[in-house]
Amino acid sequence: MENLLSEGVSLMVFGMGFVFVFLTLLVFATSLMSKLVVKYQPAPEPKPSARKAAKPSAGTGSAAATNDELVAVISAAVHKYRSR
Amino acid sequence: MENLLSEGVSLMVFGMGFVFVFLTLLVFATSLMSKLVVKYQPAPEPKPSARKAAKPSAGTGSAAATNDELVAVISAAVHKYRSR
Amino acid sequence: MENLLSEGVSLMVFGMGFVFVFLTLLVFATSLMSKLVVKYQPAPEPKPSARKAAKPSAGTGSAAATNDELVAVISAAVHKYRSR
Amino acid sequence: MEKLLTLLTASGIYNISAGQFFMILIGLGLLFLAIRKNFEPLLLVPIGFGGIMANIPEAGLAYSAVENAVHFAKPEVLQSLASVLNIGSSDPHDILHAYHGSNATVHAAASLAAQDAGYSNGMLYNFYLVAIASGVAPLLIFMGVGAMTDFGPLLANPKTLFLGAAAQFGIFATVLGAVALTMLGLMDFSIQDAAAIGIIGGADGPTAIYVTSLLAPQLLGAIAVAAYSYMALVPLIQPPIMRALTTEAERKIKMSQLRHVSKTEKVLFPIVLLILVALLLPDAAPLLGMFCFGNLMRECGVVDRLSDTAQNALINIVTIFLGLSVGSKLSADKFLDFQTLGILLLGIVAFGIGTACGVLMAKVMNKMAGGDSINPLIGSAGVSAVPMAARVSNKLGLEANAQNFLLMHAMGPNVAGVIGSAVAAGVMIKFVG
Amino acid sequence: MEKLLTLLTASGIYNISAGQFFMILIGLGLLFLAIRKNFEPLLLVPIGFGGIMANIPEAGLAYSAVENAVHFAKPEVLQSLASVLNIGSSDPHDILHAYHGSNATVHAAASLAAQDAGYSNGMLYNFYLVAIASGVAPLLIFMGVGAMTDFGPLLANPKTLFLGAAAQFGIFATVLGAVALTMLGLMDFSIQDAAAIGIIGGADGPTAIYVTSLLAPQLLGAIAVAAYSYMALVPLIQPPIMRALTTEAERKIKMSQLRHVSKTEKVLFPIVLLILVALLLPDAAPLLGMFCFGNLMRECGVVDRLSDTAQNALINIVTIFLGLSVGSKLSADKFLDFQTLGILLLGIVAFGIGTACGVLMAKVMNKMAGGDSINPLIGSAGVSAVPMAARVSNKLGLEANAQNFLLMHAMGPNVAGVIGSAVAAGVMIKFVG
Amino acid sequence: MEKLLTLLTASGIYNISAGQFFMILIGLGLLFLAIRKNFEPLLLVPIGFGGIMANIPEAGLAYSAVENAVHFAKPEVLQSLASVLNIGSSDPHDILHAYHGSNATVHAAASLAAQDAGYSNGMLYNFYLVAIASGVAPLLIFMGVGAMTDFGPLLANPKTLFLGAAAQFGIFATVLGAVALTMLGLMDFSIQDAAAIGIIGGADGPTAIYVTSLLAPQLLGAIAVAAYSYMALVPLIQPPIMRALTTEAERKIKMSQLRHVSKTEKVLFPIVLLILVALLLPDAAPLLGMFCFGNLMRECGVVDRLSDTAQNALINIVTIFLGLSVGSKLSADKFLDFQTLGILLLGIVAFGIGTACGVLMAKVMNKMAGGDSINPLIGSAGVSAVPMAARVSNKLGLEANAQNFLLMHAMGPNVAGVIGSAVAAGVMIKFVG
Ligand code: NA
Ligand code: NA
Ligand code: NA
Repeated sequence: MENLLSEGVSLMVFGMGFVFVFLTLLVFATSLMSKLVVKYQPAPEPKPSARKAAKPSAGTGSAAATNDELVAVISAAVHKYRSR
Repeated sequence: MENLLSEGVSLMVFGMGFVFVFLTLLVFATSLMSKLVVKYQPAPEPKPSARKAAKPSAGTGSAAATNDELVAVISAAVHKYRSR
Repeated sequence: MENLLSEGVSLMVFGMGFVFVFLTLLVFATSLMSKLVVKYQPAPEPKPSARKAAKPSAGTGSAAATNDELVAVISAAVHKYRSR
Repeated sequence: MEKLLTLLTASGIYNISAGQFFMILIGLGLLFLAIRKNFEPLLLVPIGFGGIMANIPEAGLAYSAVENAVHFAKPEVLQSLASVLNIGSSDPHDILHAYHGSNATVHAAASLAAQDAGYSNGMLYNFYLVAIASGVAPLLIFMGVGAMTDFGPLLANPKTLFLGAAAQFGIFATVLGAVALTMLGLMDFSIQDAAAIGIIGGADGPTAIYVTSLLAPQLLGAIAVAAYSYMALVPLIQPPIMRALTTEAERKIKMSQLRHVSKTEKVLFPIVLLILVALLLPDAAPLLGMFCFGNLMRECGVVDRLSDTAQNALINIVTIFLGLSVGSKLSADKFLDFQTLGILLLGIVAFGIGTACGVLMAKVMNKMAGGDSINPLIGSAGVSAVPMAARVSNKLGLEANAQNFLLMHAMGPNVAGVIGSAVAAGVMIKFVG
Repeated sequence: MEKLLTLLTASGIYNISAGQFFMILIGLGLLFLAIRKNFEPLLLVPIGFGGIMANIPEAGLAYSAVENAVHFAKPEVLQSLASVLNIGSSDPHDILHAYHGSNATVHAAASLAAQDAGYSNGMLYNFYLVAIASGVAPLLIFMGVGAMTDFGPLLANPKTLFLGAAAQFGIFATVLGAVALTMLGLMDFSIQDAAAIGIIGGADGPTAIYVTSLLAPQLLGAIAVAAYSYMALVPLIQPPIMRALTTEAERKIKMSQLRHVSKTEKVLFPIVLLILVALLLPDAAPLLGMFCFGNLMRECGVVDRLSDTAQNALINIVTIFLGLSVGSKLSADKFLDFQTLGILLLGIVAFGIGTACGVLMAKVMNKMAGGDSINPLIGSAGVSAVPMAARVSNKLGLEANAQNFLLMHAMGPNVAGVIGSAVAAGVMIKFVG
Repeated sequence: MEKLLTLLTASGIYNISAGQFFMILIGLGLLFLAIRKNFEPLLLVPIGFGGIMANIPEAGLAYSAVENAVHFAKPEVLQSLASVLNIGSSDPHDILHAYHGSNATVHAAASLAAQDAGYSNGMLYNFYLVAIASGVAPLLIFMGVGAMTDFGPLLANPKTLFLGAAAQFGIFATVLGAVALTMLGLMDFSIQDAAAIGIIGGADGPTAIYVTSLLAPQLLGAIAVAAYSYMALVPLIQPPIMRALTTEAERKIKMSQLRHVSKTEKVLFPIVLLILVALLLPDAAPLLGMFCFGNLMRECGVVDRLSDTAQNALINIVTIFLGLSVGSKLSADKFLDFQTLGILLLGIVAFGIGTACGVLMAKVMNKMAGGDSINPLIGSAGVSAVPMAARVSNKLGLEANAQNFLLMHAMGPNVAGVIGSAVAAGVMIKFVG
């Protein structure tokens, strides 16, 4: 019984303490990271087009068609809808 | 052999009987349910808008964006399609 | 050691040989298949509409609605997008 | 040189048996029916392809680790398996026989012994274990089907449930037929086999697979192929029977428009059904429970993302594995059997009797209701085979009277047939499982 | 005739116990709350339905093979189980007790013995094994939630992490509450039970399920139901506490617009968080690791198809199985217990204390920052319950000042609360796991 | 106070080893390459992240239950493991050595013993068991890739299959290279290791993972990372080799437009391929069977919902787990080895030789065909690395002649390369598996 109480209390003390320590460190780490990013990378988006363009290759086999297919499917659907 | 036949016959009799009993009870239960619903809830759709609005919250984390994102994706696709 | 070398060499010889044999046979089989298809089936697409029409039935239960639902969802999205 | 010999003697063409060759042809035939004739392609394409893969000589894709070990028959491996199985003989046939008859504890030990010797389960065998032996795949398909099913027409006219009941007579008549064939000495079916064969008459693929995996797993290939093939043949099987049992006047009967069914009724129906199952037939609880769960997700309107996944991504994934797993049971030694012919014969009889009973029941109900309010053509839809059977009813109705649209009226008995065969499945599992 | 008797004596209505009847009512109640009152329907619909299925008499859907074998209590089966479990008595209760207390080796042997006797795991029990006992389902949900979470507002104002920390006091206060109830002799909770109950205060469903499955699996049903119910009740629970602890002037404080957060910061944040977890609290690594992984997939912009699947098909599939599995723990003998009332009581206290601590912390931070830059209403969002709690903050802000939009400001503490409770979970697993 | 000490001594920062630190850096490096340099991000993001998680100190996410038990090294647990493994010493190293060398039966018993002591498999280890050790993940990816592949260009010009054959020489030359390094005493590779390393030259991720998981699972991390990295580097590796081996005139050769390929041919091709596999090389049946199945679903036109799921939801789900599972093998003791450098070196040699052989074969074919109909640049596409290698061919063609579009012509050898390396994989599994 006594044991249960002491376990409960120490769980509360250390648990809550640790949560605060952890999140405090996260505040520091995040702030530092943000400062470094803002300092070394003023441009907002480095070559987004390049990123997009290279996305589709998937292991073996091209996943490339996916996006275009989506557009095609939707176009067809839209067409069907309009031609009613 | 005799045993197999008697098993087959009793499976047929009791099986078919049970199917009828079950579905008959289901007819009664369904009819009763429908009557009660029609009686106590004459309005066809109680606050459908409220239902829709509250749908997206998902455990932790917001699934809320999903619908809007769908619309955005489709809009973009439509736009792409039209601007060809 | 000697054993490893001989294993490696024979793996290379037989492996590469087999790959060539296999793909050579595939060239023949494919060419034959294509010739037969071109010979016996000059029309490009036998009843594509029939195929489409029969697609939706799924085990028990109708998957039939799926396509129409897609169109409906997209139509709604398009409508929402246009009416902004 | 030795390597070349290894490659040759391990090749398929060197090892293929007549049975395997024939089963590959059957697999190709199923693909042809599925792709060119549109025989339930969602299942028959994976089943046919799985059947071909299962019969690739030496690949052992459909074999368990023990079966693969026995196939290669190294004396020391056979010896170790015999000792695990606790039999004196290390003859391959005796080992396989003891293995298939062993209980779960010995089965697990034999499997580990085969793995110790370097053998493993084939890919398709693993799919079968996970998808069918565990029972999960048919249940998830039932959930997806529930999420696709609109009970509106049934709720508008609950009496059509009787048509769904009557059409299940095909199931039980077929059980008796299988028993009769055995009594005549033509076949050798146990009562479990007979029950599993009967369920073909339920015209419901996942129910047939679920019941068969519980009662007669060795017949799974033949029964699943028969069930899906005949479901695809419904437009050919049913019309002659329907025409023979109805008069031109009956076929012309126009049915009054269905009443509007409120959202609340649709939400409550799966719950009412579940409770009835809970109270009366717990053995049908897995099948009908998942079916009701899928339907509740569909109708409740607050979990649309779950319902959507159940109807699409999830059911598609499960269908792929279910089909391949069923295909894995198309092995020569099990399928190329005189029994398979019996199953195919009994299956079509089951469809015929079910159709006839549904139509006759509809005639009786029409008579009792005054003779001009229920078109007997909707009775045949009670076999299920959703939505094909309802379309057949509609087509014959239109033939008789170009203004007679029976589709919605036939959807009631059609989904009632799904419930009816799941109930029948529960009864059979209870009695002979 | 005998068959008829079998059918009758095996029916649910003949066998239903008061507990099962009552639990079915509770399942129906959960469905009502989910469908009509929108109580977290994505989880409570499957939980409620699973709860009903778990209590279908004789179906044994939520039982393991051994539990099913014991339920039917054939003497020879009990005898064989007793011998495997190495106990003298073959009394059903003794067997179950020994089985639940057995180690992994004996557990596996008992399971095989039950299967030898022809019993098998119920469907829901299998779902539970695969989804929850393995730990995978909550982790995949966390991955999906990570892929849905935008850390932008948190990154714009990292100090809001303190609010997410403060609100976790509800967790630990509740642990002490559970201990106190035990000390007073009112309940009988172990420290593991107390920790699992406390996590309800984390207001985070998957975290609660993950921790409970590790520390106190027998309480899973009650704790999951409490966690999701109270999350749904956040709009009722929080406002009075928030009003009581803040002045009108504080509630009117307008916060300055958040700065723009660059893509690179968003990509780096999950990596920074993961490394901090790796260095400080490895026990939180599964939960927070999967969370960070999901978020990285979302933000990195090069794996959109994976992120999309994690947010949709995959999380939906997992949600279905997680919900049914939790429902399987709503069995009468475990849920209809005095302890459940204690859990429900402690859970709401946990929510209240967490809310209060978040608000008080925000007041302190506001004071330290000069008194007019941080609206204390955003503190309550630190409990998590994303995005409900942030919406509540926004609503109360608008009440005080119609131009005061707090939503984005409250999203920072809101997602911080998710991290905070996952850290708390890690601490508890470390200390009492 | 004692708790504080526990927390500290169990923290990652207290326990991190140099190897773990270094591997976390490597994981971060892979993420950088994937996200900023677009190195096959779909695989390298999960692999990199999994690698970091696998090296979190004390978390044991990539360890089995036995490995976790040994890590914490409680004397009584070590004793019990030693007794299960039937060894005299209870030294951790001896136990791990015996465990890794144990057969399936003992392995299972040791695993249960570790669980009895309260240890469990790490999350990533479970993912590895389910996704890779079972063999299923690479096969499902192959199915999805099959469903994404258009064999039209190959069918229009089947002779390009020879290019896909020639480029596989890189695989076998690398096997010999690995053997040579071992003969020179620089490395210590078995013939199985050499075969697995060679398959990197197949430029096909799932094939490499499948073969390595069967032949040399301990090298999985290094081989998978090398395979995907070099596939991403194809645009850098191939052009110099292609330029060196071709003349300006050859690069200018325009190829005639491909003929139209009918739907029927596309439907029949996967069936023809499957039958050839069945007849000649059953060991390639799992890989090529699933590939053909995916392609048949794509082309047959009657199971579009299955094909769509195979290409999207299913392949995405499997990719997530496959990547994390591969990452779990990036543990310090296995990856930070001199052998890994050898693997990286041999891998790039394999790519180079494969490219060169493809180009040379194309030159020969061009000569034999009269010298102006086959552009040798399409030969390099035979290594596979779909569709990157075909794009490289196209780019170099455009450089030589701005009107010279080789993309569709290069797609033929490109997909032929996939078939070729799967056949090579089958041969290696047959000979050294
Ligand atoms: Na039916
Ligand atoms: Na929280
Ligand atoms: Na290749």
